[in-house]
Amino acid sequence: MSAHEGSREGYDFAHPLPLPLLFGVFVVLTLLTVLTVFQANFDLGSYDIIVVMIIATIKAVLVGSIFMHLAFDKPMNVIWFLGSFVFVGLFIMFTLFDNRASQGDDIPVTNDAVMAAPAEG
Amino acid sequence: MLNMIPAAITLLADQTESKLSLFPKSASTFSSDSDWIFHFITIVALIFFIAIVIALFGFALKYKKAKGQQAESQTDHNTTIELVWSIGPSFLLIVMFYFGAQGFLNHRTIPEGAYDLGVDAYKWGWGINYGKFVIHPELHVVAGEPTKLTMTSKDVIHSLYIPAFRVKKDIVPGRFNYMWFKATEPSEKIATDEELEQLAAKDAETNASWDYDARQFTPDGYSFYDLYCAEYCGTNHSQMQTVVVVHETREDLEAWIKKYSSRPSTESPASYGEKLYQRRGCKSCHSIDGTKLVGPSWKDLAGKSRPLASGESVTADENYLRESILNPKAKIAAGFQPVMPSYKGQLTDDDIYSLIEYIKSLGEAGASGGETTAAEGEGQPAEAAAE
Amino acid sequence: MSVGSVPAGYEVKDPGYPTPEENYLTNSRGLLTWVFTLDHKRIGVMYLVGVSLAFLIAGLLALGIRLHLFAPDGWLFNNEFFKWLAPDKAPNDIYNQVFTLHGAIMVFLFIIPSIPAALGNFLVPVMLGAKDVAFPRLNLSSFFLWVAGAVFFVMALLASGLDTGWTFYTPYSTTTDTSVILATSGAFILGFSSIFTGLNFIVTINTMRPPGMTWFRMPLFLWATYSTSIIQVLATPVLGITLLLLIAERTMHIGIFDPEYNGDPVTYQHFFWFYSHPAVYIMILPAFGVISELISVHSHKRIFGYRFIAYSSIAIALLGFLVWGHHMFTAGMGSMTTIIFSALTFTVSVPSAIKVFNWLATMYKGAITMTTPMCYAIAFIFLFTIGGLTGLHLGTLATDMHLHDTYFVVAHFHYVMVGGTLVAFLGAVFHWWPKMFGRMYNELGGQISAVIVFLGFNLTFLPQFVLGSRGMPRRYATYDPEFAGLHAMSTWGALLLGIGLLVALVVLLVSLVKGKKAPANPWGAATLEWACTSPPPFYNFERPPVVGDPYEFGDIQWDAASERYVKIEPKRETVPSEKPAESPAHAGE
Amino acid sequence: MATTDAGHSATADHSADSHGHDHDHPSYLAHHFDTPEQQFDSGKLGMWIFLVTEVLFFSGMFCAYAIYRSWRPDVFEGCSQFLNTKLGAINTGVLLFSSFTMAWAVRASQLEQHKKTAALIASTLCCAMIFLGVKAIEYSHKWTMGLLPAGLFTYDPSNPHPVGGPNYLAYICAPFAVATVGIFIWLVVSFLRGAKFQFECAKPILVVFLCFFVGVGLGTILESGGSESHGTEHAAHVEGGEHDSHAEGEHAGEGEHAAESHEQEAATEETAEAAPTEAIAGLVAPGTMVSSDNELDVIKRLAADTTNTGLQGELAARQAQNDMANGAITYHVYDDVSATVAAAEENVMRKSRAGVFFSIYYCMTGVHAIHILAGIGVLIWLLVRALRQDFNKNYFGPVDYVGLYWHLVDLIWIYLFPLMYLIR
Repeated sequence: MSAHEGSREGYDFAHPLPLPLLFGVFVVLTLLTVLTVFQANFDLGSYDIIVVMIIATIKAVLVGSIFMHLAFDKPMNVIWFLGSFVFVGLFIMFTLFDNRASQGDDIPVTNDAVMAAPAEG
Repeated sequence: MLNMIPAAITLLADQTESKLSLFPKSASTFSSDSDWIFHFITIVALIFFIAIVIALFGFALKYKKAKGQQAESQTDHNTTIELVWSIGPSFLLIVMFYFGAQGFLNHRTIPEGAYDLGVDAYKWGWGINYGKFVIHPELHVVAGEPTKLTMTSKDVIHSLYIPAFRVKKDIVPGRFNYMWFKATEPSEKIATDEELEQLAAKDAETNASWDYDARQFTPDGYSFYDLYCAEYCGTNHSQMQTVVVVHETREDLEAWIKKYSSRPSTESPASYGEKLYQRRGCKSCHSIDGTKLVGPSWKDLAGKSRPLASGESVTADENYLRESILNPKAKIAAGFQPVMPSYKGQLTDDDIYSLIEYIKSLGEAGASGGETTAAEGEGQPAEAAAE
Repeated sequence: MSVGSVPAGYEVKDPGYPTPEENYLTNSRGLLTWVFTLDHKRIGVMYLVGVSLAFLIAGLLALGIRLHLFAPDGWLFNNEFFKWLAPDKAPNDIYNQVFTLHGAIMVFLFIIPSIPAALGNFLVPVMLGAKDVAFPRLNLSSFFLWVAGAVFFVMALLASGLDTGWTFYTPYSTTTDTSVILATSGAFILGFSSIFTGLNFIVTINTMRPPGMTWFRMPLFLWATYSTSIIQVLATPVLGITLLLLIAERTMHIGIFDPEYNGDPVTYQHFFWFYSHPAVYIMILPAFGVISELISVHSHKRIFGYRFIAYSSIAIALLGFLVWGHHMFTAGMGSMTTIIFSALTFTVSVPSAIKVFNWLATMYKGAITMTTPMCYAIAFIFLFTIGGLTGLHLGTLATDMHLHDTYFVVAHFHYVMVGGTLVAFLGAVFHWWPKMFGRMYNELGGQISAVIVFLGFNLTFLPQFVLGSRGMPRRYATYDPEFAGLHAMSTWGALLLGIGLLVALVVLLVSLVKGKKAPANPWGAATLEWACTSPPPFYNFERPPVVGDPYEFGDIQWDAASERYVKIEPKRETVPSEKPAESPAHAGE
Repeated sequence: MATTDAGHSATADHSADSHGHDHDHPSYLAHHFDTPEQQFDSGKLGMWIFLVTEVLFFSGMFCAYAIYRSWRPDVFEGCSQFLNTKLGAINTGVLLFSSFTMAWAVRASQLEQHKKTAALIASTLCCAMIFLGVKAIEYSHKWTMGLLPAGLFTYDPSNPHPVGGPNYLAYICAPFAVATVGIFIWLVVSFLRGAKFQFECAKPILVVFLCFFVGVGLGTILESGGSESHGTEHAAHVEGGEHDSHAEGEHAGEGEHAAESHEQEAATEETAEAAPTEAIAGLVAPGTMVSSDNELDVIKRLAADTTNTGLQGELAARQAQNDMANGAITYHVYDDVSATVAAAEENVMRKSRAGVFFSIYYCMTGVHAIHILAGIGVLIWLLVRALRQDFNKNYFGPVDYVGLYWHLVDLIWIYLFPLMYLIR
């Protein structure tokens, strides 16, 4: 194999990441985990989910860009991976929008919240 | 300009009576809306279609060449013309969308004070709830008055579809589903009462159920509109049909309801009691074959000694049964929750008498016979209507 | 200039290498060399056989449906024979199972893999000028997953059938006692087969393009395949999880879809259609690609509006994800959601229209040869136009309230799926048949089949539009007598359609035995697959092919003497023709 | 996926390969690729697209989660209390660390540090096993309590720890124990036979499998410690984080019985104290909601809070009952679901409510655990290849692809953890 080393095209494309960078990311991730567990002790009301998701997303971005070296990757790979989240977003948003909307609409969802609007006999 | 379209198209939609029409009779306020939009889209589509087909076959004939000849032109694009045919038709789409959405919002906006009916869809039949515990498979409404249907399903998804009204709505179990319409064309009474009696007698002889399709009028002699289940629901999905009768006035309708809320003098109390059992929802909590549902089974109930939740026991005689119907919480059978609503004021004395007679008949040897009839009535709503 | 002569100043370009004696069909023998082959062409041929069998079964089921609906109270399944065959089943039950299996097999086993997997596998690498797909083993495994999925469907059929409709709507599917779990497992596995195929093509097209094959030099079929693959990898996983949750619902009652445990059936519909609407584009987009090729090649004219067609494929793939709600307009979605979905539905019709206009413009001033594939392509444009335009009635909310779940919908999607995809599939098979098997079929026979299919199809499904608008609900085993005439007409049409398909099959099979040997380029096409011999050699190209414009017909000339199309090039004195400058020297010469 | 890029390209016919190309093709380069870079790029894009399908696969469950949480926030909040935050947090840390070692392994393989690559892959595997071990504790604990998907839900707050049920933990551990013993035998046999490479493989794999039991042990310790603190201090959530950590130290050795008492306590607790407790009690205590007027008032008061859709449902059901009694149209909605009064009182336990949370919990974490298992399988294959020194700077694709997969599994957990465990 070593016979083929050298500067030929199509060889030597490895891009090792520096170890301190990897370790640094790991430390930050751990700290963020501690943070997210810690903040759960405070009742932030409806902001809670937002805070939690922001922390999770920061962690995800770190894992994605450094551990998965997306930050140094070919644009096509990045487009595909990030594109998938666009479609996940569409999927969840539309479905959730419908399910929330239909509650206020003419179809109360009766799974639990029974709105047995009785008619007059 | 947009507002002129409906008027222009409605002219076309006027021929709906003819045999060659694309649509069933137009019988609700939605029908005309839906039909002119349909015709509008069809006309637009036809214009495009005819142009495309002329081009398609025209080119195929005109530029047909023997093998080996070169094409006259190798033009590979013309951005202007491509943009024109990409963007141009979009305006027509916007018009279609606009009127479609407008029509749809009418479907969804239920007017205040609409006449309220309950619809219970089950495999495979319909129970239309007219209040006062009158439940009948046929849907009877009043012309010119908005009617609101509150629909539920016991088992799987059904869909209530009245082609003549151009309305359709799925009935999803676990949800209340609403629909409304305003019927415009009242049904006609096309059979006299004597004819109906003869037919009913004939059916009783042959043990046949009322054949709506062949007779084209209901057991009450009205012409009708079809009502289908449009969402696949199993074996007898295609038989899950009933009819819509449009009465001219509210009084007509109430008279019809009243007719079905008391026992005809010719009928035995026990058999009428069975109908009440079917129609008034007793069967959703009380079985007649001994199965334990929400409430105690009626099989072998009458005359037996019953343990109560309080630890005492009572003989299920007529008095106990009557009390349990009118004041269900007075004596609770052991092992059951006090959940039954009172039927005080909802059943006439005769109704109660009929029900008790029916319960008694279930205690005797004839119980199995009662079961069979009940099963039939469940499977074939048409039959129940015929009775 | 007379037909069939080489113009002055040009000479026939020598292909540059001798015809290999072996091709992919003959280079190794024995069943096992097929079963374990990694050659994309053989896998494509195996897929072709597989999907054809699936189509045969599902087609017979369709005939069963039509024959049962011959009379208002049902006809075929009322026969004593079926009482003997399935004594415990009512005719209605048999009908329900038959239409369910017809739908499920057609969708999952035939239409979705037909053009992408069968023809795509054969064509994508060759058209691209690559030796193989990027992951040959994954490719083979996706074929075997297809087989496994098919086996599951057969098991479901043999166990206790399936009567849920191909959509598996809850709570019907969670309560029925038929083999829902077997069938959904089958569909789950087929989903993976589809994902792997799509993944393979995306990577192949991205990384395996030879030098010179830029994105905009790719034949439009590859653009269509790429768009299809996008949908396959993005949408199919959602089907996977939906079916998995459905299986869990049936076995453990997880209460997500089943109202009995406080689940919501409408949520199931959202999940299901998030896949299944884009899946409709998995079915039709490859057909668009095929038609783009067919129209251009048989008109011998450069495709009109290449970029518009290419972009519209991608646009359809992406927009296709935004319109799934139009299957649920009457299901009880919120008003706002419904209206948004309706608006988005209209947007997706624009790119489809662009394609039709561009195909017509390609035919304009072309040199059209009315070959069998061209007949099918013209039939496609006719039928697909009807299918597309009637979609407008369904996308419009007010009319959809009336038309939803009626025969109008049935007719609409059959015009798109059968009139569109199946006709394009047949056209494609006739077009690439000489390349795949090296034999020419009887041209007249092929044309007759196209005409019969066209007539039979219209006779079957045009009446169904009227049935639908008159209010005939779909999936009815029996119907009111007023619909009888149109139903009978439709049944006769189905029989005619069946005959047409049979003729096509016979013509193709006969050609294998009696057909003339096919030249490398029987149609005078310019894409790369016609540059290698028919059938192609094992490695597709003996040397990296010279990538040219896929729609440049000017240098392809009919040579009357040898009765074949030849590639010509300007005479050059100095450069010897057997050593084109672009190709590296070849040791084998 | 990664297997497609393995060095040996088993083509049906190698003869075609033999003319002209051979000098160009190292053994690790498949025949249909021109350069290692093309092969690597293809594999990598393929892997990314596979990850895309994974993301969309999980999106279905996240969507279900979003829908049901938005419908029944109270149920989700209440049920979330049954999940042990500490176990979740530890597992998060374990996974993050494994991601780190995996990323490091990729670096090592690119630098051709063969020994280090193998060691790092092995430590990734150890973390995966610890994760599963902790998960086993979590699952078996909940199964014993009957906290199961809707259809199987049997949790009874008056008897949260029914005795005599199957020992689920043993069932989960059994296959791992069998595998561990098998590997140990393999180790011994290969040592005795002098099969050096096999011995080299068996050593780390045995360690990996033993790590599962480390995870089980860790889980057991944390479970008891966590519940103890939760039980005694359940209202004082503010101090939870700190307190938990030293409660763990203090009570590490204590048995599970301390934990058991807490559930009863919570169930019988008066509902006025702390919001989460209220939710649980309101949700699951059977006796509390039956028809006495006092209870009705409590429910009315609680239902005034719009987030309490469950209680509103309760109230609506009662309303329906009254209306029925007064002769309104009755709607025969599926009896077990809602509108009929029967459902309102018979099913206070509401498997259909709490059950859905646990359904989603099991679906999400279960499918995630299956991905971990699959990852373990692939990582073991990778470990063997790393020990065989298959990878070099032109052929490290498999390590990279498996790494990507592993990071994605981690990524999903990063979202799962707060969504499931940290609902307040």
